[in-house]
Amino acid sequence: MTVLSVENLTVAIDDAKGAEVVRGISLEIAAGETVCLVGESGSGKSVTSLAAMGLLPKGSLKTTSGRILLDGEDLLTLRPNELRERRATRMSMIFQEPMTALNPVMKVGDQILEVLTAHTRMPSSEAEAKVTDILGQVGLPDIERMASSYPHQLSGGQRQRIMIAMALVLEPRLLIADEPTTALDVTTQKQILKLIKDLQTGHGTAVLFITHDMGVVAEIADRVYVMNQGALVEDGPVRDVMSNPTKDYTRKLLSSVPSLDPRAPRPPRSKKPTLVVSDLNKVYGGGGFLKRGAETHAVKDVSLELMSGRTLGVVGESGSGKSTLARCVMRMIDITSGGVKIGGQEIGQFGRRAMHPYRKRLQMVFQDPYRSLNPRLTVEQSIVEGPVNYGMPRKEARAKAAELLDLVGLPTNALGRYPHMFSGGQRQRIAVARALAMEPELLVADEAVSALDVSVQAQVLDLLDEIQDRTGIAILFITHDLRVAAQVCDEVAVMHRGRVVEMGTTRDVLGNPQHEYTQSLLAAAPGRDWDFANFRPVAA
Amino acid sequence: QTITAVMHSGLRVLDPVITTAHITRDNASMIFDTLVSLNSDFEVVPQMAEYEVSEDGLTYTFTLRDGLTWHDGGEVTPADCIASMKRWMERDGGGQMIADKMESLEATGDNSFELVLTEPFPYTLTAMAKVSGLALFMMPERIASTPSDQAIEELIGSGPFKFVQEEFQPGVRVVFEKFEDYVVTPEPADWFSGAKEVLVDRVEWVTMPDAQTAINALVNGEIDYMESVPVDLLPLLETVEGVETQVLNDLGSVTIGRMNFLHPPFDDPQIRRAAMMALNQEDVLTALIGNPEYYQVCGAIFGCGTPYEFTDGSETLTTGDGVEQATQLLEESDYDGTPIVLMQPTDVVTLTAQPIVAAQALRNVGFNVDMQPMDWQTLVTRRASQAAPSDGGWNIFFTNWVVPEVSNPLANVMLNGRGDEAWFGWPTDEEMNQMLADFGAAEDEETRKSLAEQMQAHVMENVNYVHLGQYFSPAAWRSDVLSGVETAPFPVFWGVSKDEG
Amino acid sequence: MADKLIRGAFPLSTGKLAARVGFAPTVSAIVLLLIVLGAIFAPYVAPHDPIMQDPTARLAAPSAEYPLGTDNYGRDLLSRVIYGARVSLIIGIGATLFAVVLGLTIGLVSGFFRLADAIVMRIMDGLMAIPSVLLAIAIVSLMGASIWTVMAAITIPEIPRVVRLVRSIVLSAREEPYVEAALSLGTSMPRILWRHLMPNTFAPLTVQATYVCASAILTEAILSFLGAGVSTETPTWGNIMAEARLYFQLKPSLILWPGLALSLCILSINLLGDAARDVLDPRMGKREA
Amino acid sequence: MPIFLVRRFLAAIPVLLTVAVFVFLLLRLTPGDPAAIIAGDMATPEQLERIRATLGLDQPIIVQFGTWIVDILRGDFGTSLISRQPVLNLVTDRMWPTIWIGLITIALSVIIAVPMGVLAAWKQGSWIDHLVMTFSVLGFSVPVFVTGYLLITLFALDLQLFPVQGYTPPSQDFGSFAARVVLPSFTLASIYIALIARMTRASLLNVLGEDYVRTARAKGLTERRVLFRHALRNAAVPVMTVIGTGFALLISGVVVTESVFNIPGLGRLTVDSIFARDYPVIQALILLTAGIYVLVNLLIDISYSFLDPRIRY
Ligand SMILES: Nc1ncnc2c1ncn2[C@@H]1O[C@H](COP(=O)(O)OP(=O)(O)OP(=O)(O)O)[C@@H](O)[C@H]1O
Ligand SMILES: Nc1ncnc2c1ncn2[C@@H]1O[C@H](COP(=O)(O)OP(=O)(O)OP(=O)(O)O)[C@@H](O)[C@H]1O
Ligand SMILES: [Mg+2]
Ligand SMILES: [Mg+2]
Ligand code: NI
Repeated sequence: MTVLSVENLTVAIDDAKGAEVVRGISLEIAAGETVCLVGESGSGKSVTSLAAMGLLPKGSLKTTSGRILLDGEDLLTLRPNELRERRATRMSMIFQEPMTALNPVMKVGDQILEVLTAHTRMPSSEAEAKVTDILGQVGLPDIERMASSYPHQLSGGQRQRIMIAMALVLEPRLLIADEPTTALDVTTQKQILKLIKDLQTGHGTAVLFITHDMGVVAEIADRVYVMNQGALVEDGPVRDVMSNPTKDYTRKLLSSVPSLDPRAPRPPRSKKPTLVVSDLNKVYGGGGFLKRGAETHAVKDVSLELMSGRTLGVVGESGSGKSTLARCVMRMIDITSGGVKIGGQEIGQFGRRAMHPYRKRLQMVFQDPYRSLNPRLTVEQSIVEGPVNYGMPRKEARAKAAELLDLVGLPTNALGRYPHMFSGGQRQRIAVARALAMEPELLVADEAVSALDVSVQAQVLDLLDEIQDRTGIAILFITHDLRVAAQVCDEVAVMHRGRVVEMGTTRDVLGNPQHEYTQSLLAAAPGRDWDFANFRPVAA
Repeated sequence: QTITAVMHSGLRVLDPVITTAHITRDNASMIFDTLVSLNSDFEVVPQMAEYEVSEDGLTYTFTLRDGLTWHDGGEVTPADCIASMKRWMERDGGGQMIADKMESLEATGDNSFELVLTEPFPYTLTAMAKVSGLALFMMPERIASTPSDQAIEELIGSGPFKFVQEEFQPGVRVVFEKFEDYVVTPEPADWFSGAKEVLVDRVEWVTMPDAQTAINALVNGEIDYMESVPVDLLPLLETVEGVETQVLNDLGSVTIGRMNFLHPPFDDPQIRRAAMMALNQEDVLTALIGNPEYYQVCGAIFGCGTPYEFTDGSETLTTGDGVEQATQLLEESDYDGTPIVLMQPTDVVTLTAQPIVAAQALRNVGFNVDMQPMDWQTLVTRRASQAAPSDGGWNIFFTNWVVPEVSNPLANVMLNGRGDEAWFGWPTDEEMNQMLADFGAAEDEETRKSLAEQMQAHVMENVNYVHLGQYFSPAAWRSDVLSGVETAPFPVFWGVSKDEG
Repeated sequence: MADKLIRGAFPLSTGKLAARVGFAPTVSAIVLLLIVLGAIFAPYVAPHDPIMQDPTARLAAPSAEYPLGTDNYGRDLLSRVIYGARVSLIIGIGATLFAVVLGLTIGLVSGFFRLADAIVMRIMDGLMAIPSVLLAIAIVSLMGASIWTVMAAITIPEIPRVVRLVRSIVLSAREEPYVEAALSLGTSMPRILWRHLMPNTFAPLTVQATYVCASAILTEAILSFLGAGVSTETPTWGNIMAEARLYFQLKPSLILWPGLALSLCILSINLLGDAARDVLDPRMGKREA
Repeated sequence: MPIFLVRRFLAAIPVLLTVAVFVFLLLRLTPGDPAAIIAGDMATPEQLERIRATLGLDQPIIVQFGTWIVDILRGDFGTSLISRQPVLNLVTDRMWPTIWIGLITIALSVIIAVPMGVLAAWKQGSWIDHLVMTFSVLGFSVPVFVTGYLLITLFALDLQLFPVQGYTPPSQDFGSFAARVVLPSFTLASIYIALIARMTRASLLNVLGEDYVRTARAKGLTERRVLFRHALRNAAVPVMTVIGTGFALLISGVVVTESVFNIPGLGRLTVDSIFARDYPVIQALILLTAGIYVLVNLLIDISYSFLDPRIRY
């Protein structure tokens, strides 16, 4: 039985030009079915779902044609009041960001209760009982305390459960989940996915699940729709699409998904290690006049070694201290104890001035391609800044910048342009070029590809690989994505609560994890048993 | 019954011997009484005491009237009066002159005392009866024995009103209650003399920083009396029923300019004369007052309508045709174009116009004027500075006096020519000093008049100060409830009754 | 999501500048321009010398000679209003410049150097805690009233507000990855301040500056009202009004015209400020989903 | 929380000390001799010297400052140079009118401005929005005294609804008190309303773009509930901040309003004292207003943690 049926939906920007963002989409979801909507960033997934909920931002987007039928009733013809009545009772939505989707100044219990008071005439005792019941169903422990907590007192996973409870408390026929797990770490993600699945089977809800993570699709979908640039590319039962994609776009998308199969370690270029970290500790907080903040021991007794020409991956869940480690190595922050050696020189205790000559030997590529380039400087200005700081004549630096742009695969006319004129992937390349302009011995990449689409991600990873081949640079590669780590790292160190719990060649660690934590990480990686690039299940 | 009156400024300083501020004097005259008083013919008449002057003019005997009591119940004794006089003599100019010639001041009985001088000083009684500046008010001995440079703490007098200390808010509100035991003199009330009969229970003085607000309050019947209404605003009250406006202080005030005799260019009498000739009263008064009914072009430095009204030498001021002469005088002088520092107070409404008009007039004849705006207190501080104008001194400023303060040569501080001891501007003028001494010693009015006339001519010649004319501020009151409001050089509330219609 | 980031990070880049600048700001700009031109060319525009007194025409009604009538000194009101724009604008713009330049410098330095921060901010808190008008009266009445003291008096209390604004921006911009990147490129501190942090403050400062400018012109009026303003020899809108307040009921035009000029000017400045905010900071503009 | 309070109170000390030093220096290093004021027109230089000595003005400035601070710590704010009254009495006497007017103004402003701002934000771009914004910009553009005069002419003189001026303590006659505070409060509120309405609008617009507002809508809540229960409280912190910093504006406005409406409050006392060079009073008053400002902002800081549970000190 069809719950939601979208027919020929077109959404356009609400201005004079009226550029179309979503073009003629049709899709259908039956009761009890999970349908995944995939596609790269900006392809129109969210817009489609918002249109269904009638939540398109007023004044910027509008539906121009098509029908959205919920149980046969056209939502687009309903008056605002009627549409509001349908929300939460007949259709619900969960958003991507569990951190911001809940009202920070209201207790979460009340936020769920509010759904009931808005749509039913339930007596309050009954409503409260129902809240307790749904909180139990989403598997939250210590329900009393949870209900009277504010969102900031809960973890990301817990918040996302609250969102799910809120969406399902009135047992709607349709649940739309827009990237509900992207912001969570893999272990939590796994739990949430399972929860949705369970609830769905229990209530017979139709689920429209939006994601760009093919692993998740492989895990949960019954059917899948693939979108690209506002249009539907392909759809069908999930196995069919994954094993036998008919469209080029789908093939490209699938083959960009990195494989979990670890790469073979490459031989080091020299005997001497580029980077040696020994017994490094970093404690945040404490101190301060009249203010004694809580201390966080973010990095505990970490020791690492990295040879030139090799890549060392650091993996681990959020908050495990990966970025802190990177910043200690970069000497962006003072280290609490331990040593950091670059090319044999101990720099752990250097002050700002002493550090200056060593800065050029270490460079970093940051996670966020949108914020790591100063929006007010041209690409050229950004790239020449470092060399000029170290005394290179401006003219020479410019020539070098042009060369580097060529190296990272951007046209030289990009030099005079500003960062906002580039896509995320291009910007990340510019960031790489900027780092390389210093001719560093060590490149630290902190989640350098996490913000990028799979297809773009693949390009940047290829670039790094190529540069490493050419220059023999050592790379400290920080990621939470095991698939990426498996593809680019010779060795990996697994971090958990500030400690390195397991370290070795990628093949050993990922292929045959010894530590319990590593094992759980691997077990949680979605789509583990599908080899996307080759359109087939992983050979056992 | 309570009369609510808006006075010209807020009362802050209570001690009438410490400051010359008019509001302090006004306040004191409600609370304190005087030994002798001035009537509207400028005659000295007995008030608290009858007096006798001996033939040789050396002994003054005062006999207190019966039954005088202080507000705290005590009896008024000669000792109280002697202490009050002594304290006053330390501060007041006229008092100091008496003190210089004083042989003794002693009680001669339960209700009489005697002032004995070493040489005759006919001005004595006039000085004691004066109504302006530091007037001679009687206080109980314990209060009057406060050192004269320290303010008294208590206001206990024997006057018609009691001061209500608890309700006093400095600068905002003063409350008086009728003093039931006040002994009313038999003579009818006339200025400050005679029967000060209180016909209401309370008088409240409130201060309103904004004249506009005060007028609106009067129109709305929220207040009963307004001491001085800006002349320009009179039309607002003209059409209001039940409000009467009239000049009560019919002697009025004078406005003057004073130059600094210590520093160039005004150390040169010729340049001072040039400056004076550049000015003309009509322009100043029009800007200051506007309506000609409320000002009087008057060349007499002792004021028009006073016994010493002489106008010698004041033609350029009154006719305004001295500009050419002034220009020529200045050209012939050694004036080198140094800017003259003209101090302009910005926060006193009655003093803002003079500098502005004067500046234009002085520029007209070739002076280079550096007009420096400042608030009145800065001006007061700065005018005491004898430094060169370029080092924080000054060249010229303007101020106002009520006529009684200038009408008597001995009371007129601007005539004093004793250099550093003189009033700000510090002229050294032996000739004038001599005339003043002669005036004080003169036995008969004829001599005094001729001396006053010489002084007038001398001031015009030497430009001790520039007399810029006389003006009158009208008072306004609710004539529908108040009756008995009479003219006097400062506001009096005795004899006024309120009919709570 | 990606789109939101772009728009947040590149406020100046949106092509909506033209669309956002609507009718009101355009009119404001024109009004302001007229006022400024009037002030600059006052000697050519004004029919009379603004300080020339005509005792025979005191408080005159509007006539061909005196288009808006005269004040209580017989000075031409129209000329005074035109010349008044000069001082009012000089004070407004001067106070703004001083406040912005000083505030920017102090704010940048104290935002970046923790050591200076504690001390500077205490002092700024102290300055901020003193009510501006009181401070201004105190300064003016103590130092004497001239355009410069009035300007200084108005500027001083505004500085801490600018400092706070700049500092808060620096504190957040300091955490931007591109600042870290610059650090790792070996860029020196002063250069980071100058090149990477300062530009971030421009947009909010523009808005703040319009506010400072408007409030400086208003404060000048209040100071004149309280008798602590510039001498009436030099007309300013504030002292024209303050002098005329006695005639509020009798001859309201005396207060009306300078008041109108003042309000129009401040209104325009405020509207331009709002427009600047809408253009410079898209988050304040159109609502986003 | 108590620790936070203690810390905040301690942090106020250097602020007030800065104010103290600043005010003291400002008063002492600039011209204006209180002795000349006390002595009056006829004073001789010797008399002046004597008065200066009794006032302690002949001492080195450091000594004067030290004496002053020590006295204040003992609760002694000195004696007015002019009226010879203890400063503390003067101030407590004049405090209540100002406090009442201030409180009423704030209450009035919040009651009027917040709904205005909400309406404007909700109807963003509509004529209501434009109207509200025009009104608030106007509130900024008209000098307080002009507003005051206009209100008097209109409501007191023409319509005869309220008295023109004056102040009655509420304990004495509440009716008269109420009638007399209306116009001054509205006069003062005109700036404040403008400020708060603008901030409410801006802050609410920000919040309306937040994810949780979308969530609230997705829950099918009515617009009203979305606005008032979800958006407004989240928008409250910047609004509170503006109420706090706007307090300085209020104090400035009070000075003028008290003159126009003849209210015997602190504002007038301050202006009078400055013009009279009544040093002990000026010092005490500026310190007091600074203290009140700091206190108000402290209270507002504390209110943050009630408005937003994420803010914990
Ligand atoms: N409020 C808006 N105004 C104008 N354009 C918008 C708006 N929201 C989204 N778009 C545009 O619509 C297109 C589709 O956006 P949408 O958010 O649906 O992408 P998505 O597939 O959800 O991407 P992601 O994976 O990054 O969430 C994009 O090009 C985007 O720029
Ligand atoms: N500046 C800081 N001050 C205090 N604590 C900090 C600071 N930066 C990070 N932390 C804490 O240190 C711990 C490690 O943080 P870190 O950023 O290194 O984690 P991460 O592994 O990079 O996580 P993610 O994958 O989310 O980026 C966390 O508990 C974090 O809250
Ligand atoms: Mg999306
Ligand atoms: Mg990190
Ligand atoms: Ni007087």
